[in-house]
Amino acid sequence: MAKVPVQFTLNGSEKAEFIDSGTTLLHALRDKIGDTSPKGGCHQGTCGACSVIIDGELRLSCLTLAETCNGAAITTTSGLSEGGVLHPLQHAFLDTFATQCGFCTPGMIMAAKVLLNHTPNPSRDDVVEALSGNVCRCTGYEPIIQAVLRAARANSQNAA
Amino acid sequence: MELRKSYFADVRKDDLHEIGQPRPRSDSPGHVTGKTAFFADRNFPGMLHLKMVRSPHHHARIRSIDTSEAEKHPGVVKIITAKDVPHNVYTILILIQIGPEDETVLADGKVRWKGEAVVAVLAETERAAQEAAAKVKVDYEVLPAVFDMEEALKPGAPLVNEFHGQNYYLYDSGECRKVRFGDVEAGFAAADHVLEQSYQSSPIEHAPTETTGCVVAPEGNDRFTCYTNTQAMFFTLDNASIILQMPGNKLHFVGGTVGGGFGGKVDVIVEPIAILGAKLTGRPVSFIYSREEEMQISSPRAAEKVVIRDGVMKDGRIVARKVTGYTDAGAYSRHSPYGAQKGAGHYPGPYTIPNVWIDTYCVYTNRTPSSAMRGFGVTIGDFALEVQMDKLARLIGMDPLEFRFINAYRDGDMKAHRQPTEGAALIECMQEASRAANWPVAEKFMAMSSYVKGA
Amino acid sequence: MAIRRGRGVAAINYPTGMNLGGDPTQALVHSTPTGNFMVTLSSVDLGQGMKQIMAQICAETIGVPTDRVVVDTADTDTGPHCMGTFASRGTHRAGNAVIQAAKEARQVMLEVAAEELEVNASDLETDGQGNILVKGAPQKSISIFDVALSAHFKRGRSISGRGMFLIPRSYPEKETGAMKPSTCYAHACTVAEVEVDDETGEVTVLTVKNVFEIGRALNPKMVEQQLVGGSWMGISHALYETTEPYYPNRDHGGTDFNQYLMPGPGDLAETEIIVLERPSADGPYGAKGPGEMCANPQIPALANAVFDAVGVRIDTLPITPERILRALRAQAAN
Amino acid sequence: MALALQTFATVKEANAALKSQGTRYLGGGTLVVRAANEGDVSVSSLIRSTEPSLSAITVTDGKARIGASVTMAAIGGNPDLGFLAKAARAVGGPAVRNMATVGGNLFAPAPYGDFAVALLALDATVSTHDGETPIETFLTRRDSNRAIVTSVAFALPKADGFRFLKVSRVKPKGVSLLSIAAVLELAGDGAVSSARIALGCMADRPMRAKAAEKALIGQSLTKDGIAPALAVGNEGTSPVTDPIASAWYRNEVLPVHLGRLLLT
Repeated sequence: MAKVPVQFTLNGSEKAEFIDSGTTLLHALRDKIGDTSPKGGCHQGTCGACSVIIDGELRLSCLTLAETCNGAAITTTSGLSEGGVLHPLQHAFLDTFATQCGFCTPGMIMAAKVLLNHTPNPSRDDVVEALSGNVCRCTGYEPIIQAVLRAARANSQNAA
Repeated sequence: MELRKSYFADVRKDDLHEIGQPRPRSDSPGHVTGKTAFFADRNFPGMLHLKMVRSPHHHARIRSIDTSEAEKHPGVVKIITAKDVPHNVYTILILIQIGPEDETVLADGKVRWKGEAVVAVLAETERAAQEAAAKVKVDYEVLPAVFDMEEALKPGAPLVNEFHGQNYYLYDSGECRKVRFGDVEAGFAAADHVLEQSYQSSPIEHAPTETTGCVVAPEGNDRFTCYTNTQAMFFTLDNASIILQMPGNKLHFVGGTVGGGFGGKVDVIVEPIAILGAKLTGRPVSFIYSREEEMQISSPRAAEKVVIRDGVMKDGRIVARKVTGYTDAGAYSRHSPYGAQKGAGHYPGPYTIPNVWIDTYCVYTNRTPSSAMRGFGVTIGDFALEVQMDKLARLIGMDPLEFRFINAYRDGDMKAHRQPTEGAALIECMQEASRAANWPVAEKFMAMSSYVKGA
Repeated sequence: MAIRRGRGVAAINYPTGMNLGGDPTQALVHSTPTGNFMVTLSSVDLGQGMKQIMAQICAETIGVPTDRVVVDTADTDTGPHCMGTFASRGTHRAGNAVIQAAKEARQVMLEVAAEELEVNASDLETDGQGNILVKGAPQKSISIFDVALSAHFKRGRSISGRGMFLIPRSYPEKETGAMKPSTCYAHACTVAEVEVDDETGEVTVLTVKNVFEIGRALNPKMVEQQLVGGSWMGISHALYETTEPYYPNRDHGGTDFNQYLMPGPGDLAETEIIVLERPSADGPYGAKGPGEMCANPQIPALANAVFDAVGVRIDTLPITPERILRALRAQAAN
Repeated sequence: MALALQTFATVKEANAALKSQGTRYLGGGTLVVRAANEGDVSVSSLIRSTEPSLSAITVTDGKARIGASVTMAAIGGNPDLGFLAKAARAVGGPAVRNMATVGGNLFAPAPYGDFAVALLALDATVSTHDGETPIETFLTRRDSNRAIVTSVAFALPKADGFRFLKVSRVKPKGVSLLSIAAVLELAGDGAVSSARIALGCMADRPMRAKAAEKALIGQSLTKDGIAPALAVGNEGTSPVTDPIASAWYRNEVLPVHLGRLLLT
């Protein structure tokens, strides 16, 4: 099978791989590069567990072909904490007990991260909209919504 | 959430160090950093991907299976059919002596539901396995199917499962699990009103965000490690051991970190065939349900039909309750015979009723086998019971909440299945709900207690 | 168009355990050389928090802070048998097994401490902070760190314990159905308030007020997780979910999260949770299983609320706008 | 055949490649990559073009042209297309909107394709290499279409002339139970002088509610004025039955939702 090269930055570090053409970014990240933080919950684009940030935009890595990401800057949940220090969003998820099984969590955090990048002081409706492509089956969503609002408050307090 | 410590304070110790404390969860940091290792996060060099060829028919005889084209497909390593499975007919609850074995691991001669596993294809890539699966030719003779429980129970209905010989599970008590308490007919005769109503549910999927699956790796010493999201490690290991006719000491199961279960990951479906694949090829094997498989192939919560006949007095006392419950097991038993009889033990609900008659049936139809789910054997019964309670209250012109107080069980009350009530707290829950929802009830009900002196 | 409001109530109980199959779970507990404790199980954490709860139970029983306990589950090479995580049995059954194992380990720990302190083991108590004290003379103490070192390197004792909790199988009596299907029962009462659009049959759940009696909230925040998520699932079951929308017709089953319907983050009812605790006689620190029953009472409460709002009974789940609209049409025709 | 992606700088080259068997055009991936993931092995080669015009939005002289690769997010954020934001944001969650394209939406089967409903009400034209086709015609023939859609174009509606409603079971982002888009022009006396109404999920692809459109002409947007339109709102519909709703239910509630949209 013909291999094609892909090269992008993942959480700030350069990655270059030869992959099968047609490989999804989700598979490339998980199976080739070893970043298993994006989860494969449906491979249909209906659950959001595979969400990653590509050049600042939230994307579904299960529906994105890796070779279309050449030159892109990709962020995943595994790259969010720096130097072992949790990102405020990660802290907020802990504080509000927003994780149960944890399978949807990385995707939720990605969706929330993009929201806060663009809308540092979101309303509840903004948060609901931002999370609307991500499915959680355990929590009933409320603790996750609270986590994002809490992280936003923490950010604005830090900024002030 | 609020803890109402005023209730039951006399029987509770609130001075513990760790119990009752809102400690942070030790697993959450792994979740928020994406570091938690779920089974599918394990990747092995040379891992094969298993895809299942499934029945397109609800009920059909298999005339022939031709895998020759699929075997030649590039990337295909192994194709498994029924003849390759050492003990192909099994049932999960055989471990607790609930038989008969009634389900094929891979269909042998017949399929009994649309989506039933027929042929397993193992290939180097998912894509190659999908392509080869499309080349497996199965010649079916389509048979009449039955989907409606009432139809299935009628004489002359298509027989769903030959291992049972009839379209219901045969308990030691006969065609249903029975509970008999008091004289229900006398109760109806004495009642001021009799109300019979029928309730129905549809199958419900657990829909965990992580689909059912496993990754199996040969250890190189004739043992196989199975990374799985089963909800029951030894249940799965021991059943796999039976199906594969492989000593249990050859199997090593690693799990315990599951992306949601809700009862949906107790069916021992993916592990045996994946281990067999690893054994036959000597290579790691991954078998992970697609989302479509999770939604339509994995067992749902059974559809149930519940018929309730109640005798009630004008003063609010329920004097007789007869419940007939039907659990739609689909084509195979899985856990359904257990769920149906668990239902028999749950009726007539948290109420003290002197005359009770319960029959619960486990019925076979040509649909996806159902199994356990959160509230197994109880959830749909509670729906039926509590809507019935509302109807009864309105029938006699009584407040629905007060009506429940009148009938609520208390410590020491004998239940229909002949266990005395212990640790009751229904009354206190209703009292608190009355306050929280601003739904006032008479003072005498607010003064009630589940405690009964001497009970 | 009219938006009509209604409310409904439901009260339920829920059994813990699968007694009708026989219900065993085992646990092993041992200390490390420096006085941390390892709980070994084969029980499965589905996300409900089994690992954390077992750590708290072990810690309470031994008398150390929870962060000194590590739970190793579920590996069949190391973990002793557990039936599995279902039937609301995880906390109850495994918790009891952990208590038994932890008590045995604690006893050895106290015996070693007694030898070090030259007192009787029965005169010792733990302070929950990692120390063992002489009752009534707390200045005389030894850390569990030092006790474990002593046990391992000086006294040759294994601070460990075995736990087994078995509910023997109950066989239902054939004719009467006499049986013991479970051990203890959790309880709940829910009042739900809805709005129903009588032109479309659409239901909006305004509030659910849930009162749950769960024996003992071992970790209140984790109990809240279960109860809030369960309440959401109950609403979901009542109004949205099925794999066969036209049951018993087998067609049109959803195959993805778009077509398998569940309430989204914009559909959340205002949810109130109140917890009562009547400790169960046989539960670990009085706990009952809260994880399953919490999703049950919302279903009939909502069905009753819909009736209260628009006067039609939907006795078939899920209570879809279509079923409501059909019933409203039939009501209007009569 | 394994799946492979071929990228071409021009639409012309991509169109040539699409002539081969087993090929399909890759837009945002929400349809074709999903199909491949789900085991559709009929497609072995995905074709795409990176021609810049495919990603362009131009709004001039009261006319808009949107490249086929423009995403729902790009439309939702474009100030010149503010009236369309609601329709663009009706598609999927944020991640899907960053991927789903205008071109792809034209091919999305019910219950998807909400944006195409809006385009149908706008009476858009669909461009391919061999010219422009009215969207209504294009949708009818979309199953046999092999040419890459390059853009859609439409005249901007008058201020407040565009209305859009998506009805969904799940909020805020469920798939459609039905969707309705309307472009209305009112005369000075408030009477409707022109109306185009498009429906989603009322057939296997977006359709016009022509009887309702006709019945609206000359009427005011009042309860009584729209009654004749609502009475014929279902003419020609053959709604899908799916897990969201049955055809019966969709037909029953279409007039209700159409009425609500018209009276807003």
